[in-house]
Amino acid sequence: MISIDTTHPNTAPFLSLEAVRKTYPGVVALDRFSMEVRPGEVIGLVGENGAGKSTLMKILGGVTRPDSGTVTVDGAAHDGLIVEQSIGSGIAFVHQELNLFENLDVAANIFFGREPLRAGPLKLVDRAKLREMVAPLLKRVGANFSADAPVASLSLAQQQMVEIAKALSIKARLVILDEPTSSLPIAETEKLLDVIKGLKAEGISVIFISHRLHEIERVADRVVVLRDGTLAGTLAKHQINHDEMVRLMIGRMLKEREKAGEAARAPGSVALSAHAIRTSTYPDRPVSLELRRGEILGLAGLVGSGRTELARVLFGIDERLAGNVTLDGKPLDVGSAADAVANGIFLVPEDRKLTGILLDLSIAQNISLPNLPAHARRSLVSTGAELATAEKQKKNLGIKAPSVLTRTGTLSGGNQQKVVLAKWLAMDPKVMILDEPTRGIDIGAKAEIYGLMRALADAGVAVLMISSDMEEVIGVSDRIAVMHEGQISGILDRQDFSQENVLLLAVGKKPKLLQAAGGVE
Amino acid sequence: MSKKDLGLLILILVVGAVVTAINPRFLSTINLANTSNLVALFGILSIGQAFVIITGGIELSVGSLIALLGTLFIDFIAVREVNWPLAFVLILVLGAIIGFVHGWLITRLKLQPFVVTLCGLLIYRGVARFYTADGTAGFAFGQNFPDLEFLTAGRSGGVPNSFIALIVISIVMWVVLHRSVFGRYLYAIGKNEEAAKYSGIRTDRVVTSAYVICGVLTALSAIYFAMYTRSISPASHGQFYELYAIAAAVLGGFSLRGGEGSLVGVILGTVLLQELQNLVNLLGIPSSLNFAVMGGVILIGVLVDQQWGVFRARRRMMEATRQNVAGAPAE
Amino acid sequence: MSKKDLGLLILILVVGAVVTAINPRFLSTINLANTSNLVALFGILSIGQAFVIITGGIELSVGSLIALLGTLFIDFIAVREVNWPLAFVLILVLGAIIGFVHGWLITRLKLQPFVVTLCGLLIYRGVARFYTADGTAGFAFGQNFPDLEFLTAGRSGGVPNSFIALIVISIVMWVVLHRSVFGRYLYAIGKNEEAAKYSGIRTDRVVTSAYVICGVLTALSAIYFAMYTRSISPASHGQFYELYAIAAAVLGGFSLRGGEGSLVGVILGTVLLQELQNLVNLLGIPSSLNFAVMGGVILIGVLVDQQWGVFRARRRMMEATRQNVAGAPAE
Amino acid sequence: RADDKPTLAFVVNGASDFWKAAEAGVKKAQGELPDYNLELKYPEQSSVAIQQRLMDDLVTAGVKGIMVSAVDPKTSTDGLNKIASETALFTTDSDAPQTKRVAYIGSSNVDAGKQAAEIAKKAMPNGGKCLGFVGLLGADNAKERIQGMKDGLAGSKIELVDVRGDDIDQARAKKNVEDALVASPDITCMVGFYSYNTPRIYEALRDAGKLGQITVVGFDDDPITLGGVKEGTVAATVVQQPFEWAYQGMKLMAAYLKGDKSGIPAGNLIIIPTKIIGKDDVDAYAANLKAMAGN
Ligand SMILES: Nc1ncnc2c1ncn2[C@@H]1O[C@H](COP(=O)(O)OP(=O)(O)OP(=O)(O)O)[C@@H](O)[C@H]1O
Ligand SMILES: Nc1ncnc2c1ncn2[C@@H]1O[C@H](COP(=O)(O)OP(=O)(O)OP(=O)(O)O)[C@@H](O)[C@H]1O
Ligand SMILES: [Mg+2]
Ligand SMILES: [Mg+2]
Repeated sequence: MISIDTTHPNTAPFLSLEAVRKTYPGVVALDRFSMEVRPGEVIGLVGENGAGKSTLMKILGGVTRPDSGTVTVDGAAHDGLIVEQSIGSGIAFVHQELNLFENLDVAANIFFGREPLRAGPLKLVDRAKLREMVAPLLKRVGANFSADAPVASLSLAQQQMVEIAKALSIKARLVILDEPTSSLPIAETEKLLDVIKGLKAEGISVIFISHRLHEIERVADRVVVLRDGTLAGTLAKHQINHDEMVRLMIGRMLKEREKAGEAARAPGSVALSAHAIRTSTYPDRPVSLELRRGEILGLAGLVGSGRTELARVLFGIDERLAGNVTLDGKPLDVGSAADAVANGIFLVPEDRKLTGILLDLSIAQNISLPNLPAHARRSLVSTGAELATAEKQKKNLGIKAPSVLTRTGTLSGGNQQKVVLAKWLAMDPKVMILDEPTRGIDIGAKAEIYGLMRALADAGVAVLMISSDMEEVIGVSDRIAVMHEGQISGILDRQDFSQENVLLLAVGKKPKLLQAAGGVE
Repeated sequence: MSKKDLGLLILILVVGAVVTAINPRFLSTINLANTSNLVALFGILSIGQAFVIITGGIELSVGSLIALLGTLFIDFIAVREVNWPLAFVLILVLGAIIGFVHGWLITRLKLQPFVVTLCGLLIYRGVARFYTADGTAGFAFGQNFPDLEFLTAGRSGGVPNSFIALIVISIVMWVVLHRSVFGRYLYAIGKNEEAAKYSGIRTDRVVTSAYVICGVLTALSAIYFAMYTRSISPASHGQFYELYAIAAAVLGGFSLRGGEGSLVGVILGTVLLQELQNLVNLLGIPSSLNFAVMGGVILIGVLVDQQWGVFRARRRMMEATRQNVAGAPAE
Repeated sequence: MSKKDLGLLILILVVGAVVTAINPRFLSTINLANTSNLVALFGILSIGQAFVIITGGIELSVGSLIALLGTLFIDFIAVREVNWPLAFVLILVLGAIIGFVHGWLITRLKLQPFVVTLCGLLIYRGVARFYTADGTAGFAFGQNFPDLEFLTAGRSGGVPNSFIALIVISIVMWVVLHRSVFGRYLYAIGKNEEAAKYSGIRTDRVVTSAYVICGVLTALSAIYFAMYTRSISPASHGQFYELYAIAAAVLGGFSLRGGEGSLVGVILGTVLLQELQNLVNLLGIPSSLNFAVMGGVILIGVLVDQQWGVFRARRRMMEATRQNVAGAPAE
Repeated sequence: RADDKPTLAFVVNGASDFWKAAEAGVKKAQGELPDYNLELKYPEQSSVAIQQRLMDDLVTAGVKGIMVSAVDPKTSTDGLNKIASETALFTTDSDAPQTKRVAYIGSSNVDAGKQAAEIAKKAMPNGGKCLGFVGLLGADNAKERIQGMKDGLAGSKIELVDVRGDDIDQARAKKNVEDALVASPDITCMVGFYSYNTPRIYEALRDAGKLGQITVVGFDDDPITLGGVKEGTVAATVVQQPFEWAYQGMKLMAAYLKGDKSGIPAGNLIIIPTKIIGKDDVDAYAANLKAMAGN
């Protein structure tokens, strides 16, 4: 175990954890864990899915209490914190799962619980002052929406910006960011990294959780690695590098991910073709797209460019206003998700907590749900068949859980995502649409999911992968379509793949192509 | 049978034992038959309600529906002299149609179940009262329908035929709710409708079906109630029966948030409620306290159930902690 | 005033114009005074209900509470000869305590609001009936309380004092709901209670306060109702008033899922409901249809509101589509 | 409405078949009073507030006279006085003597209770134990009937041991009878105080095979009650005459409004006595009912 610390050797720690232990029924989420946070220090916290990162942060946020161990803040030792204590000692917390109030506006959300008051006993909100206080915060996170916008009208990424602005608004001494970038595309991520550097300069400590290790490499002063709830090691600034983090996380070296540039496969026939589709978010922008068998088509774009909307229309959740869709050359009318599923078009949605899985059902019940008639005889469910399917998928995908009867809600984010994938893989996909499939997923699982997508493509499935992770889009796709304000601004073939090209298309500019006959419409 | 249901059963038996100790006639065959008849009538109603509650919905109009459909049934066979099996089927179909309309308004037009069925509560009773011009629908003296009366109010070997019907319906509905694909869909939708939709379930159809089932069972119980009272004043007939049905479901472990509850639970809930009503009469408690006793027992039942759950969870956690502390060095 | 409220106001005015055209007495001062008095009584009740609904809860016991607290109030001042201001305060305190107990059961013991208040509905009326031994609480002949009567049933310059009270209460509650931190927390909790808790809000306290507010306002309206009828048969007094209050809130744009609705809306909802009742009587529509008319209008109102939203969204979309199809070549 | 004929309203205390006969009486009076609009109004619920509101609205709509069966006459003095100050107010069914009402026309519930006692005494000369059934125990008419019966039974060997309420839920009304048969097997007589209670007693007894073994005393004229009387399984029933209340009342009101006060007696009380309908009277009574309805 390495634990040399060179950053702030002389300052007293703001916060320290001693031998913290937290169990859930059947799971030891944290065990004998200790760490310290010094003023002005940026700590990168990494670990596989379910390693205990969020649990640790929840303890600091006062949301859960540890079973044993001590939390010392400013020299005062506690058995555990409550939310008020945590906030009172200057700990600001951006949760992994968003916690905003859709029915309130952005400003109200940012200063929720800390509203500026007008004089008088009635505790009236000083709305002018509130607006004044919010403006600089929104600017700092680079928001492209106004302070009066209802949160319900914002996209997931925009909501994440609101969460970050909220954390900044607290005169915090420690800001905890639990996967703040999981649905942020590259430009916004850059801004966030700048924000972190700014905080550090002001002497504010940051704990930054991310599965995008290169982000950690760029900002962290120290990296703390969790493995199965215990401290796997600490890396000082000069020791931080990708491979080392991976080694500590999973206990071995990971094989280099398949890089682009291998021999391009012969493209298959067109599986799904969308012609001049209009969606309700961008009714004025028709979208046309062809998806071939055996390919992974990456779909990139900036926040709110309309990718999720397109996926929802193809999957029959949202209404198609115009245009037509064909599957294997035959016209297809998808009026509901059930129609899509019946035709072998599956979607892994971006918000797994709300739409991907049923948190209250077991893993097995989630997996069999879309294909229940196949697990039934004369309309009566056969539990045996259900368990068999689930066991198989659990093994295939390496879902980490005590059993397939475990409630899905108790799984870590990454394992929940695997359950979503499992339910579709157990069926027979023709077209697989994945919306941010690796959002919040650890590096080992990510590699597995890439492998799964590749295997699907090799088996002749048409895969559409929506992703805001540039590395991922470039590393995994066979072709990349880029959306800009509701339209496909261009399609890149493998020889033209580059971050620059994707970005240019994403902001509506022409890419630099090797061959003149590029995919620009 | 789940632990929850077992607890309820024990409560029913304990109350029964206490009442028997005070008034042994509680266990007389005639009292058991009378009470089981009402258990059947309210049970059929409550099963219907349970199907709706499990989807996270609610059906407030059942009391009014019992007034409307009962009035129509008696009017059909007593006044208009429709052949009774035909009238019987007509009423069930009407129940199904009304359930369908509720389901349609809720799933297609996205209205809230509480609102739709609250309007139903207001409208159906009004229609029934208008239909009879605020009078009473009833049989003339000596008007008899021996077959119908045997089926609805008759007894076979001392057991009310309505109770036999309840048992048959319960078994069928138990299979539907706990073993069938449809039942699983109901639970899934109750837990998270969006996610169920994303899994390719036609949630609109499933939810609508639940309201149709509720409508049909309500119509059936409306006929039973009509044949029990043999006379209906639409202004008061069936008033508050939706509360009985909901209370039975809640006592039986259903959550009004949806996705929880068992068929055995709702039957036991109904039994307990009828036992309480019976007890008030048998022990000579003032009738004014009837509802108060019911409310008190529901509250206590729900409270004990809830606190018991908390206690168990806490104990389990303690044990886990202890074990883990003990086992730690070995790791 | 939001668009929703404006729509409701227009509906109220249109209905009023139609009724006036048929029977001009609708606008007579005496009719306006009578109706505004009832608007006040039900309005106070509905505002209380609205505070609970906004947190995602529901308060079903208000009708029974009106019976219980009204009975006690009359009993205190008419029989036990308690000085009336003291009795007035006592009743409000009792309302607050009951609201507090509901809030406590809901937030601390984690019972569902529907269940807790359903039990309240059953229990309070039973207690009131037991208290009067199923009789009536009323004033003796000639028993008068000039000050109290002036405040509750009197008029100032033709305007019922109860209506003036409603206006004052509305203004205060509007500020509380729409301008204070507490109001903001109510909305937030209604939408996402967990998140509010994570933000360090003592959600339990806020929710409990909402029930206390509801309890106090219900107690106040119980006194008004008692002074309006001057006699209370606990078996029927205030029956179904919870439905009036909920209906007013729903008509006024409240969602039973919580987190939505405005104070102006609930007042307008109350006005519309009372206008409908008034209309049924003034136009000689059979009273049996009274509830049916109410149910029909609520259903239509909610439907139109919902469909109007869908229609507008679609039209906006269509327009955008048309414009761009026309403008496409220019791109 | 267009025609300017003055309107007279008969406001009942709740929806019930009992008032169907009054409707017929109003109809008959209408035939004889072409200069008036006569209406019979049901409040949508049997509650003071709703009835008060209905009357307020009727006054607003310009009604010239109201005859009301008040839900709670004893304590509604102020409300009724308010109506009386704006229009001619008559009471029926149950009186409100302290109010400024013009007159009361109706029967005496206490006397009706006493007649029920007569029936019981005649049917059970050797005494017995009676159990009563009623909708709302707290309602005035129920209390008066029960009191009248108790007064009438005083000194005899018959006792009214208990009265069970059902809140006008007919399923509960029937179950109450069934439960009573279980709980008190020594009961020899049952009294149905509300119009629907007697038929429920009749049916519960029939289901239990006890028709004829238990003396049934009825009130009002539900078809099942009359059938039982005819059959001999119901001892007799006490009937009021809402038809006469309505018919005579409306004519009286019309005369009063024209300035003819001769119909109002000195005590302002017009009592139309209740009648006992036994086995021998039932056919004539039923024929009369039918004839009235045909009006
Ligand atoms: N409420 C809960 N009930 C039961 N088990 C839980 C609960 N919350 C977390 N766990 C378990 O605790 C362990 C740690 O979970 P945690 O959410 O801290 O992981 P994580 O490191 O944040 O993972 P990810 O990267 O996927 O977010 C997991 O095994 C998880 O299943
Ligand atoms: N629920 C909603 N209501 C209103 N507007 C929405 C909603 N969800 C998304 N939008 C808006 O629709 C547009 C397209 O959003 P969509 O989620 O389809 O984009 P995306 O390309 O998938 O981006 P993201 O990276 O946010 O997922 C955005 O402008 C967003 O603000
Ligand atoms: Mg996590
Ligand atoms: Mg998206």
